Amino acid sequence: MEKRYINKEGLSKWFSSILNAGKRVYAPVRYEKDEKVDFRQVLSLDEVADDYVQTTMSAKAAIFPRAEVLFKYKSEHKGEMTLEDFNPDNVPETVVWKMRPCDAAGFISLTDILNTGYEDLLYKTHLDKTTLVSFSCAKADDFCFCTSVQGGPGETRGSDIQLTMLPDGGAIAEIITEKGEALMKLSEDAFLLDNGEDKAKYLADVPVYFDIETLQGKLKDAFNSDIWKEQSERCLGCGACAYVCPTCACFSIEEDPHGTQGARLRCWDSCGFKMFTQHTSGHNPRAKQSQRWRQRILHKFSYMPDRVKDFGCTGCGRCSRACPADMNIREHLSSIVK
Amino acid sequence: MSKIEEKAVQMLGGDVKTVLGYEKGSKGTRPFFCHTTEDAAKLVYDENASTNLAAYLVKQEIKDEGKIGVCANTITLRAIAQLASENQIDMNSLALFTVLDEGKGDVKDFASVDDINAYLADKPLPDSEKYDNLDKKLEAMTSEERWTFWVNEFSRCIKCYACRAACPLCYCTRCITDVNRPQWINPWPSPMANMEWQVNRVMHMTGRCIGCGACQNACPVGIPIGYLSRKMLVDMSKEFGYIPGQAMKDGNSLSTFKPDDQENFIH
Amino acid sequence: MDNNNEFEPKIVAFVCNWCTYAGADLTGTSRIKYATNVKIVRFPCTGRIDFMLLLKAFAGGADGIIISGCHPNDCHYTSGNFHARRRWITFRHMLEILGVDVRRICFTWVSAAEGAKWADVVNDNVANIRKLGPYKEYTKVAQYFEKEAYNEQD
Amino acid sequence: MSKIGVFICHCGENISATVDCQKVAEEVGKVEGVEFATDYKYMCSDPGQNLIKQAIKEHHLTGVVVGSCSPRMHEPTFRKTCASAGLNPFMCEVANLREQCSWVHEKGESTTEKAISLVKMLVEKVKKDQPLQSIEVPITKKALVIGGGIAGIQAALDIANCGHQVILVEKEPSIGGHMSQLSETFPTLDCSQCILTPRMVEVAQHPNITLYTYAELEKVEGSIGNFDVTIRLKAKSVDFSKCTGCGTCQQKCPQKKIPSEFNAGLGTRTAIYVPFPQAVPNKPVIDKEHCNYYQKGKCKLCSKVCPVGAIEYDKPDEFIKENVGAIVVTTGFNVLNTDFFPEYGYGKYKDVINGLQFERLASASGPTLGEIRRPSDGAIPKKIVFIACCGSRDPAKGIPYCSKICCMYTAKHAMLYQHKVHDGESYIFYMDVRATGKNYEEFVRRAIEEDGVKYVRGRVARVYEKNGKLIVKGADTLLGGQPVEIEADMVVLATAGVSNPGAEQLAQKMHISYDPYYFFSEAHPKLRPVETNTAGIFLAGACQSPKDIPDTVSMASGAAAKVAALFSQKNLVREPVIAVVNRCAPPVFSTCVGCFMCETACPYHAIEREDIKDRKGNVIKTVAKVNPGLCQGCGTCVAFCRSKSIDIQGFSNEEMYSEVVSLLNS
Repeated sequence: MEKRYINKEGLSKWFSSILNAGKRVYAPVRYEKDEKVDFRQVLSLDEVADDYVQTTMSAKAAIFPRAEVLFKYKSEHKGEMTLEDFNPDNVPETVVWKMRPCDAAGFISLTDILNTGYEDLLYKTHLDKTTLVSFSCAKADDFCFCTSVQGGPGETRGSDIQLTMLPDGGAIAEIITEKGEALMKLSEDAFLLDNGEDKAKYLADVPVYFDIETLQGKLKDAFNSDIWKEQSERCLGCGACAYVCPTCACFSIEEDPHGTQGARLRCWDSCGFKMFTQHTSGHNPRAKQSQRWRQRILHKFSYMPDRVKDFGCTGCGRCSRACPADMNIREHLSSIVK
Repeated sequence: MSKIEEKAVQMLGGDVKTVLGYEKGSKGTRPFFCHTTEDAAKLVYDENASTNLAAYLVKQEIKDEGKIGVCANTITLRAIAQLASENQIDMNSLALFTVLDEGKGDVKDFASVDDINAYLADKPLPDSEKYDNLDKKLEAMTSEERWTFWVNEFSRCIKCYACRAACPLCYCTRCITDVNRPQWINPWPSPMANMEWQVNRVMHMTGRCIGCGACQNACPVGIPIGYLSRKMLVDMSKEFGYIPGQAMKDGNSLSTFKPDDQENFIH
Repeated sequence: MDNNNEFEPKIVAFVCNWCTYAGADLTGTSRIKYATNVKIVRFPCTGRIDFMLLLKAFAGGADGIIISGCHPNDCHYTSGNFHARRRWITFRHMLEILGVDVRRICFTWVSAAEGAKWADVVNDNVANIRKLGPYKEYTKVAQYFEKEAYNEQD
Repeated sequence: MSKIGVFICHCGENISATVDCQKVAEEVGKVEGVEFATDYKYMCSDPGQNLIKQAIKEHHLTGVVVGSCSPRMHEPTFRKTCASAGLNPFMCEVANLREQCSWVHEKGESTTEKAISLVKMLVEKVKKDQPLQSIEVPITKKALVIGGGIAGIQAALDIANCGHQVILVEKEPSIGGHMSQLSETFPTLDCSQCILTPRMVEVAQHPNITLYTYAELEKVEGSIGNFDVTIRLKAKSVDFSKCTGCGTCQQKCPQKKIPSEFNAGLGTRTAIYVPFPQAVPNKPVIDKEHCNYYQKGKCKLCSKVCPVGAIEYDKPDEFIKENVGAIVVTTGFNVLNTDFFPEYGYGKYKDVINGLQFERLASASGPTLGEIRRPSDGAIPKKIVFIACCGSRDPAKGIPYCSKICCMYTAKHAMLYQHKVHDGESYIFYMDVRATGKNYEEFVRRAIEEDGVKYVRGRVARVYEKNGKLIVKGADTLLGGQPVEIEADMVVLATAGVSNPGAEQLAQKMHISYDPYYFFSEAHPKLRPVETNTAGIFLAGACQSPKDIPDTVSMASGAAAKVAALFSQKNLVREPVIAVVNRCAPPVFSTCVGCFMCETACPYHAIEREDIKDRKGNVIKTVAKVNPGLCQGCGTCVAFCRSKSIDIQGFSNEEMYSEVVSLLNS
């Protein structure tokens, strides 16, 4: 890993060179004054929002879109069908700018799910063509708990480049991967030598709320616990937590037919929905909200680490912020540990 | 012991298994299912208790648990009256009360829908200012501008259906979004599919919506969907002559008609 | 008014079986000519017409929609048209709030005896929609996945 | 997968003149799922139908689309064709290529294009069609006849004579209707009562007829085969089971000056009264409006004099419920209010009367015992003027239609007058003489030629009184509009026949349609003249439009034949185009959530509530259920159902959706 310093002008120059290189840039944008901040495609650095803790949505959609065409079909003559498969060449080079370290880490979990065993072409293409520029966190709120799930406000896992903003408007730049280096090279002269600033000085203080190993231990025997019902009683059963989550990867396959042509799509889905597990027969193995809540927690903190080593949670706290019923995951995990 | 705690303890001593109310949460108050007299101390009720608890009362899982005590705010009461008129709630399986003066006054019980309606008669719909401001803004727009505004708003929708889950009147066994023969509403979150979902939601609410704004408060991405149902509620109650937020006895404004309904748009 | 003269609008008519469909049959029996742009979908009653079908028609590329049934009090089913009328009052308002171009939806009553009126309704509508031009604003949004960068986030 | 056959009809040249039928067949043949497509000169002809049958068998078709004339025309034909070849008839759809395409467009590419997309639309519908089975509903073989005039009497007798039970409801105290008021009838001049009263008695004595007089229809529910009707029996204040009809009460009743309805206001009656001597039933009722007891609280004279103690005051109206399979509406007509013609002085001059009043004057049972005497002084009028078309054919003041009977009864009136007042002079002002029935023209000629009635073609402008005479001022248009002035002793207005007051409300109770003048509408003006658009409800007589006695009677027999035909079936077979509530696997059972919004929206009260129970009998949920006998298939509930749990067979959500989407995709 290489550490450099980039000043304010340099940042601006570098950003321009990224755009000039024809890359699509997603960055947090404030939707309207005093409203929510979310990732959108930007065309200048001025559009990028400042002074917020977290975007509502994670950066997940840049690589794993909300809905994506798997292939298209068309029948021009009776009985004949032509297919237009997913074409990786159509996926543009992308930079996700100013994501949080927890967002970048989320892609590790996503990659685990989507690329373990079978390599998901769509996901992999997007991932390969996307450079993740994370900004370390100078601010955190009560919903943040990255430090409890092996992350942190300056965590670099998952990022290609991480910037730590300095009071002079410049930043410490950590170039973590080759992809990151390539992005830096678009404007290498903007990157000055490391000025010796200590990153840790500028990071937010995120307390550790629970011990992850204790949690894992408790979860091993928790399947039949009453705690799931207790915790999930106020859950309304919407899908907000899954959709804002940087690691949730559930999807459904949908059809978009228009007469003799159409497309097959992959769309986000959520295990929080009752219909998610509904069988055609009428049977539903997870008919109750408590079962669905259990699935969510066990999947993220028990099944995933068992199968793919990583947790399905980066402690970003988005699900807690988004939940209309105030299902606070940090609080719930802490209460399991207790 | 607070009045609400006293009430809950008394109820739990009787045939009520659970008291649904509010507790302090990480974002103000939140819904709380109190099962034991020990937990009753956690119950709070104040002006921040804004969740519409009726959304829980239509869930089969909760109905199955038997008689439930409910510490209801005005919007919850409104919803319960409407739900009773739609055969979705059995008033006998509820022990309904509120605490007057935003939690500072006495405990008031409700035995029937008439009790509720009498209590609500002079209570205004909540958050009028918020909706009026948006209304002014949108009314000043041309039709095209409004279209652009809403397409933009709906482009943010992620189809999490928090609006549906939070709304006490969205209780269908099978939501129209889950109907796939035909697929009325495309299940993916595209601006058009999102708009179609909202049109359906709001049309399905017409004449039934009680204007609580739970849909909008639940929306994680902050789309002003509550405005849509609220605007329809206010305008259509003027058009068809019913009291906003009050349940109609014989059907609702969509399932009924008057022979002299306006015709000025019909050629 | 660029190419609007050559623009042939697609118009879908949702009509009830007893009045307007029969009226349109009478137009034919009377050999009154009208534009080919309008295609009729037959419903048992205007009360049967789901508002979603209107949205689906626009999404599918219809530039205009005609909805027609029996005059008030003439409904074969006594009150289907009253129910429909109330639904249209409501739905039309909904569309106005959203900024959908309600000028493209024509509600009318055409009885089984009004063959000539049906021809007028069709011709007037075709002229009217021709003036308004294709409903691009709607189809543009509907064809989300047809866009070149269909995987755009916004 | 679908194997659909497409058959494009040229209809001679009716379609092929502007639509390229061959191209339509070719293009539609390319559609996925279309197995066979062809065009033919006359699809509805025998060879055409055979073509369809053959194709169904040869290609194992699962659905058929015929592109031809309007489905309102030949859908039943082609569905039958398909059925005879073993294909479920509801898998056949008809695309309207004639009335809504070839006949309304010029020849050209766009016309053919439209034809193609219309056929493709139906192909997509057929793909979603489900085979349906006709619905059999049991029939209650009992008829209700509303109105006891000659139409009702005839219909009731005819149905009863077929062996079916009939309930006859009459709102007046006696049956008989307007016919009982008439003196003699054209064109034979036989006495109206002489031919009517035997029929009235027959009704009263018929074992299959239950007669309710002084009764009105309160409510109708249900549908063909099974109507639930509620009848209001107005309180008569007389116990008919005790009353012997001796008439003592009428003699003693102190209220004697009430204008008699039967005599059209020319005579009087008492408050407890029998409308006329030959009334059936011949027992009195108390007219509460005029009864001293009911109005002032004391009198009860009738009760005191009644030898059998039959008078019963203050009894409330009774309601009875009857289940009937068919209803015949024979509520008759009324005469136009003369307020429309202040210039004729009706109401102002006692000797200006209307036709119905003249009938009473000429009737042997009337107030003058059949002598023509002026109402003012009882003198025999020596000169009399009849004004025809009084309100009829007058869109400006009266009604635009022809009342049909006035020409004939006016001729009859003049003739009767001439027969009774041999030295009298009669004039008829007329617009046209419409005498189109059998022996009618001859009748009018007889009036003119044998009885010397003077016909003046022209309109009367004014009638006014001068020196005890009524001056009739008009013009003779045959003499170039020359002014005519006649000093008459009496003027008779042939006022227009109009619908009965309350006809609109009655129609709404029964869900039948009516025209702008509140005459009830027949289902088809030529081919279904005695049926209404509501199955199981039939019409006869002047409630449909003014008509004379022969027409009324034949229409009544026609309606009776329709009822008899209906009752001759074991079960009623109905088209399965009805709504159904879905059912699915447990634990859901039905996606219906039981909000019952459909219940409030249904115009036919066809939505019922059904409890779904577990094995122990505990109710799991209550869901909607459609009564197939009541549902008429309008589909209003379908559009209302939020969860799409109710759907209508034949116009289902999938079918309609596919049609719309197909139209726009092609």
